[in-house]
Amino acid sequence: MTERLNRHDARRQADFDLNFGKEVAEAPGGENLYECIQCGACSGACPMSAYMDHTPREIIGMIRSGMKEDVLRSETVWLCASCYSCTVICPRQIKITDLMYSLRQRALKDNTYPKRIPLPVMARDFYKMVHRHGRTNEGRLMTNVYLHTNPFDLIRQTPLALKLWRHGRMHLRQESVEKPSELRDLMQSVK
Amino acid sequence: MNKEFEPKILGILCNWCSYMASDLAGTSRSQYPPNIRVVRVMCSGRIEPQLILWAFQQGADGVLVGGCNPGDCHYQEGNYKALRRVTLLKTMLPQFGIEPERLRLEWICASCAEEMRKTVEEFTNTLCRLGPLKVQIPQIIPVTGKAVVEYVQT
Amino acid sequence: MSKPKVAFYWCASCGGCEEAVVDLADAILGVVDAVDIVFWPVAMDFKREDVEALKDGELAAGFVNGAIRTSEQEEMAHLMRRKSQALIAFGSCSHTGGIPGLANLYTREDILKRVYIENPSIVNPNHILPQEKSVETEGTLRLPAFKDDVRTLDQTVEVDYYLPGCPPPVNLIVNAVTALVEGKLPPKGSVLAPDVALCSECERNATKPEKLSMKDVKRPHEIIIDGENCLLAQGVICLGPATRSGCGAACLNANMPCTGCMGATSGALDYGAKALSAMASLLDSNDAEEIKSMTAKIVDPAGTFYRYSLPASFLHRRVGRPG
Amino acid sequence: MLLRDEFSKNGDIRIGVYVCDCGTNIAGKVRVPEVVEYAGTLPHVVVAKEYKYMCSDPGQDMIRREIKEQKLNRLLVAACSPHVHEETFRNVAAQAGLNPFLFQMVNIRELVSWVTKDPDKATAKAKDMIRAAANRVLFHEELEPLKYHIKRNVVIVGGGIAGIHAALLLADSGEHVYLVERESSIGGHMAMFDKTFPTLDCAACILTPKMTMVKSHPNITIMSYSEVVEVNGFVGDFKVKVRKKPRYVDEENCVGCFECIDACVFKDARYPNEFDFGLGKRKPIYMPFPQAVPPVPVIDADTCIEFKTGKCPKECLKACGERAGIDFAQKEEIVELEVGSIIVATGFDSFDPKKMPQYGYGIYSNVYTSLEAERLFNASGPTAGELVLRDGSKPKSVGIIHCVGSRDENHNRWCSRVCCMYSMKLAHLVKERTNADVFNFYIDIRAAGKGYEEFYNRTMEEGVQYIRGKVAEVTDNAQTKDEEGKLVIRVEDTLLGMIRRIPVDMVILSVGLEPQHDALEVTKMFNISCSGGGWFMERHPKLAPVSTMSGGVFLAGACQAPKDIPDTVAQAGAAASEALALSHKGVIEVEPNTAFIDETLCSGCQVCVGLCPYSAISYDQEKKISILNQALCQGCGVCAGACPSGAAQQHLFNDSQLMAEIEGALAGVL
Amino acid sequence: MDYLYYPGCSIKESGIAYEESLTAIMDVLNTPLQELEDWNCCGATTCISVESDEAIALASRNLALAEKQSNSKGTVDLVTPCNACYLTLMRATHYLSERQDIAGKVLPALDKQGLHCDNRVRIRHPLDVLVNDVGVKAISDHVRRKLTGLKVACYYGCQMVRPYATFDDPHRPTSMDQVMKALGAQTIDWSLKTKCCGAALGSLLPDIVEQLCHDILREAEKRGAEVVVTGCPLCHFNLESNQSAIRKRHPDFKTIPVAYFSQIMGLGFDLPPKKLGIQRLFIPLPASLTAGAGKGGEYVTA
Repeated sequence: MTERLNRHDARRQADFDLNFGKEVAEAPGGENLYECIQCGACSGACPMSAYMDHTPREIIGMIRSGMKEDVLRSETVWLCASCYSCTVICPRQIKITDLMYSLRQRALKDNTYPKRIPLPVMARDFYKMVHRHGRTNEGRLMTNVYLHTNPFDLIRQTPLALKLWRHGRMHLRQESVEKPSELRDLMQSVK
Repeated sequence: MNKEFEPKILGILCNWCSYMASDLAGTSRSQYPPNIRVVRVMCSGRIEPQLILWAFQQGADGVLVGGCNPGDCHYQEGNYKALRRVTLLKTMLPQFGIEPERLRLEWICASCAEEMRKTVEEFTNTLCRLGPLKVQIPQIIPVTGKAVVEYVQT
Repeated sequence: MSKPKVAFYWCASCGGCEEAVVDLADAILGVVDAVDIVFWPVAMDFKREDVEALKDGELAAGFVNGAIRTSEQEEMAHLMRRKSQALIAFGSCSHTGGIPGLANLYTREDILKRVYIENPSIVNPNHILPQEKSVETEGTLRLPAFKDDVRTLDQTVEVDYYLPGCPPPVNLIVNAVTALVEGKLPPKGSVLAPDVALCSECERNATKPEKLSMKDVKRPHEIIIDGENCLLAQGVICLGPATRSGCGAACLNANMPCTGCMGATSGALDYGAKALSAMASLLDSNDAEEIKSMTAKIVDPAGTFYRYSLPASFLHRRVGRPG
Repeated sequence: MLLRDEFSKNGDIRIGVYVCDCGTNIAGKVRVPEVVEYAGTLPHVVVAKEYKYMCSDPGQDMIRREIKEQKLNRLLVAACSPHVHEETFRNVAAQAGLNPFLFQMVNIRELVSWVTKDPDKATAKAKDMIRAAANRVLFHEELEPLKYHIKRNVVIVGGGIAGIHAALLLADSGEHVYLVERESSIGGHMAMFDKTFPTLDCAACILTPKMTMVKSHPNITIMSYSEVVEVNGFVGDFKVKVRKKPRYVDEENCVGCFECIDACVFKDARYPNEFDFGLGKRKPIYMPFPQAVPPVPVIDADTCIEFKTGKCPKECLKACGERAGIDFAQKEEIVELEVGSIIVATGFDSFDPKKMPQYGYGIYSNVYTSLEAERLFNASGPTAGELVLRDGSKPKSVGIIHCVGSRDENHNRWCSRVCCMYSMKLAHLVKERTNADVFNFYIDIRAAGKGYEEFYNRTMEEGVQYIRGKVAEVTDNAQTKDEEGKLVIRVEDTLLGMIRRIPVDMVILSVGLEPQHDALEVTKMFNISCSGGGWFMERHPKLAPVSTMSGGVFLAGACQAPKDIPDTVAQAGAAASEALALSHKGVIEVEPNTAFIDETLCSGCQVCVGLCPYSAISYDQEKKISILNQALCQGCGVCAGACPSGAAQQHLFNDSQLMAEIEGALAGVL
Repeated sequence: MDYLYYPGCSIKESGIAYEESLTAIMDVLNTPLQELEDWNCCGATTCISVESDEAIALASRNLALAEKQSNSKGTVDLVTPCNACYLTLMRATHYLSERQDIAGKVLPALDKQGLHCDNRVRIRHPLDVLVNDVGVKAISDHVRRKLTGLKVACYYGCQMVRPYATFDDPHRPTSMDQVMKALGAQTIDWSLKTKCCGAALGSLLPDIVEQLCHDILREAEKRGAEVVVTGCPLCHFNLESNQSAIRKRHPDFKTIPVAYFSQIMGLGFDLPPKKLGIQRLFIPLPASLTAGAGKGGEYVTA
């Protein structure tokens, strides 16, 4: 968050953008957004909600109220583990997991994603690797992510890497599809 | 898709369900394309192919037959009669070069205003995609001095 | 006093209507006694010029059978109209379009292509189609124009009476001619046949179950048809309920279903639609899928329900859409 | 058939067109003056007028005056739906001496102005619809309304509190009532409850006296253990077939001493009692609950040894002795009743929480439904009113989960309306009986009734915890010491914005209400329809809340929608008075939209005979044609639609009228 | 029936034992899997976090390849053992049929490359195939070494049953339990079968994921399970590799081996452990389970 607000300040409507809710509702996952009854079943079912800065329910409420900044800078959308517990339990059939994806896309595009957690970086690195080769390599991917976030983690993870290597569970060779350029064309043409 | 084209839909609706649903769509102020013209009958079981083909001849691009959900017919089983007739008629329409999608049978219950709205919207879109239906028929030359349409009795 | 003059002409039809006149057998002698036949191409050597030479309205009656497909047929229809006091559409084809009328399910181009190019028994490497005019060394040849659709007689000219049937039953012809000779014709526009459907004169009508329904749809060749009972109850599409009577249920007596040549009664405006509605209503199922599979057994619905009346139907022909 | 030109020749058709503004409801979208001007140009229209409110007195006066002055013989009013004001304007026509069926209503409000954005298109559509009607009325003919005599008996289907209340009202006013109940006792769900909210009256104390009154009332015939199987006829003259299931105890002979139950070879009750949801036990011969009415035991053939093996010493029979109450030979019986009206009061089912496995019902033994909890609290229930778990211990903490199966698109989308209140009542009872900690988990508290909000406050004062949040799961996965051996409720406390885990000994699921599992068959039988979700549909949600689309069939209680007891009783009273008003009128008039058969055109093909749902058409062996009985015809028009020769037609919906209307509707340029 | 096989990236690396054992048991059951040629990464939950149309196009390419490679003119069964791939490919089929806007971009783009997606591909999890096509009966018929008395905790994870799958209950699935029971094993009754393990957050948010895994593993242990059985390479990785860290934080926690259901099946079919990739597990299976396997040695419960 840009700056910590004084607790005693009322939030002013001028800071809110009611169009934000409408935009999010248009994107995949936003289908039933305005039908949310704020029951909290999603948050209750979410395995990560206890670690989030806002619960998924709060995020939906914030989207509808137009709290664009707060939503796009929130860690919540990146902490989603894609377990879909919220989606299947939601009494209004809101596709909350898919909603989180579209918020992540938005945050990356607007460059408003939270910088303190490594997940956005990993999303980009993963995407780039797929873009380049059509397949991923776990070892190389994690190496890239650690280098881009906290190189010390690389050292911390070395024993695990060695263990995987010993058990024949890590390859160094980058696998790829036959013609990566065709795959890139495919992705390019839906942009 | 022809953007200019405004298809004409004739809706023949059952008094107890789909007509009530259109009434409810009105009271709930749902907005749908103005392309439908509604004729009310007591039961979809009254609706017969002669009326539907007449509508096509008279310039309808699509015909919507609206009845009660299976099992909910106000007259017990009238809707099933409509189902039988429409099903058979739909097998014949392609022989006349008419896409079967131009004839739509929908079960729309009295409280299904939203479904009514959606149906009209979807149907209008479908017909926009299909384009206009132009039935052209030769005039019957009437016997002088007497108005005659089609076959006349002894 | 001279005998009333009558003429017969044959447009798009099979010739069966001409046969029907011959089938009058002994009765034809009475007809010949009563009237003077001045034009009958199939039987007598009079020419078109002979008809043209008549005064307008000189014919007491003109009988035209066959539908109108070519420019020549159209011209002749107009000629017959002009010369006749009463123009009678004779037989299903001129009445409602008849079998030739089924051609309206195809476009003119499709028909020509099928007949002159795609037909396996045709050798036509240069894909030559009939031309209205073709210049040969011997001179210019002309053929009548093949029109865009098949029309009934009354879609071409004003018609005073209709004698329905394929062909019209002998007794109806006799009645009509008698009425003509005696000057006792009904109001113009009348169909010269009873205005009630065939079940009224079908012996099998008494065998109908209390609740008539069709459990399945069968084509006549698929079952051995019971000779006594109603065909509908046996699952065979019989159009008797929708079809004008007057034929004495001839087909039913030969153990075959009515296919509707006599056309509709005055209560129905579109024969096929009414017939289809009745048959569909009788299908004994409320299950969408089952109904679908039953209706699928009617392999050619347009041909089944509009076998004799397609050009007279609401839709008249295959819909040609602009663009 | 469609001899349109005959009218133009005659020139004797004079149509008056009256277009209503309906304030701004119509005039706000449709340019009414333009429409009126257009209507004036249509053939045979001699007058076209606009008025602000056509249904008001001045509007009606204008029409009446002009019908006379202008010698109108056709009347067309373009306003709202025929379901709203058709009757009004038919009366206007009649008062002015014009046959009311020469009138046609054009709906340019519900079908046009309220659903169209663009004024141009709305105006064009209104013109088209008026043209369609102007075309149609050319073919209208004078008709007389049909009149029927009304029988004074009433059948009430369902013996819950709604049926009981309606039966007593009608019986007291002198009508004879047949009260049909499918269970062996009347009383319904209310008989299961211990206390009722918000006043905490004991349910038995207020219900059982009424049950006894039903039993002893000379004008009421209780038909318990019975079901309606077939309904024929129509308003004023229904024929209702009722199947009486054999209970193997003769209701006439039984004196209600229950010595047979004591004598049964099973010394201990060992079969789950359905009335207690299996929490209590019964014998093969039993009473579902002590206050059952009629106070006659029933033998369950599935568990009775005599029925299973034929080798029982039949102690019950011996105990009954000369009273001859036990009758193993009893057979199912079909009784036919003739009644003038029907009240459907079939009540509700409760949601089966097994459909939501995250709440652990059927998995963890200490998860109960609210109805099971009601039985536990009931003084004559399986635990004599003590709240104890299956292992006999008393819960020290109880979680009550609201909205189970309700307000949920995955299950039932509606609010079940009573759960908030009964959950509070259960919370209060838990506090009162055990002083356990009680947590109520709710989405919204709906306490909109007399004394309800006060009751909510009272339970809060009693210490009931209210946590706003829809519970995500009930689990036996303990993560800490204090959770061991407990059921843990995981929920977001949405007011505090935090995830909580709350361990409890007992979970009560406040299951929602849903239509009876066989509601669909009931609608078919009584020819009524369902609104969303399967609740029975009333004729009008505000103005005819207990009538149905079927004349003479009325609704009472929760079969129409979830209701609490006060509303159910009020509605039962309304249904009873509707039935009473009908029978006191004696005669009913109905729209003559019946079918008829043109005898000259009919060939006797009999296509129509089997299709008629009311057996109104038969084949006349003499005339060899089909004959239609107007008195049985309900006016669906199925015969007209199927008739291959056009002989069968329907008044007000004949081929000419419909085809002329279609032609007019489509003649415009869109 | 012919099954195409979409392995996914993880199966080829950390989850290699899953592929080895799955291939082995499917061969025994006469249900061979034919690998999809030139498959690409499904995009997992990560690509869709960057760009949704591209992510769907990426996943859809595999669907189109399957339609191309299959002999079937009708439905094509594409089996994928990884939960994330299973979900991602399934999501693509749903988006293509539900979101006209996305389908309108993706389908023409595929067409340009000569690939077509006619909505004919049915995504199948191996457990779905085993329970619904092969059948529990056929599995128990192939058991050569009954695992009577072995107590296993079936752990399904999330994406195998949520939100699109219809072959099992999303809250209380049973397919894996059925398979394990067919081997003669005993399955524990627990409520954490589908609790999330932390999935892709595993390597990046170790504290959180450790805690999630601890909850699951401890419950399994508490209920007497000797081994936790999974059907997903990521679940397997998280549950297995976090145990040393968990032990540091929770000294009372012992260790519990984590295996793929296909490995346990292989042991029940008496296949050699090597062929099943048993040696690749960090935490060895109970000796009673592996000793003598593949040599007709009977299983004797400890």
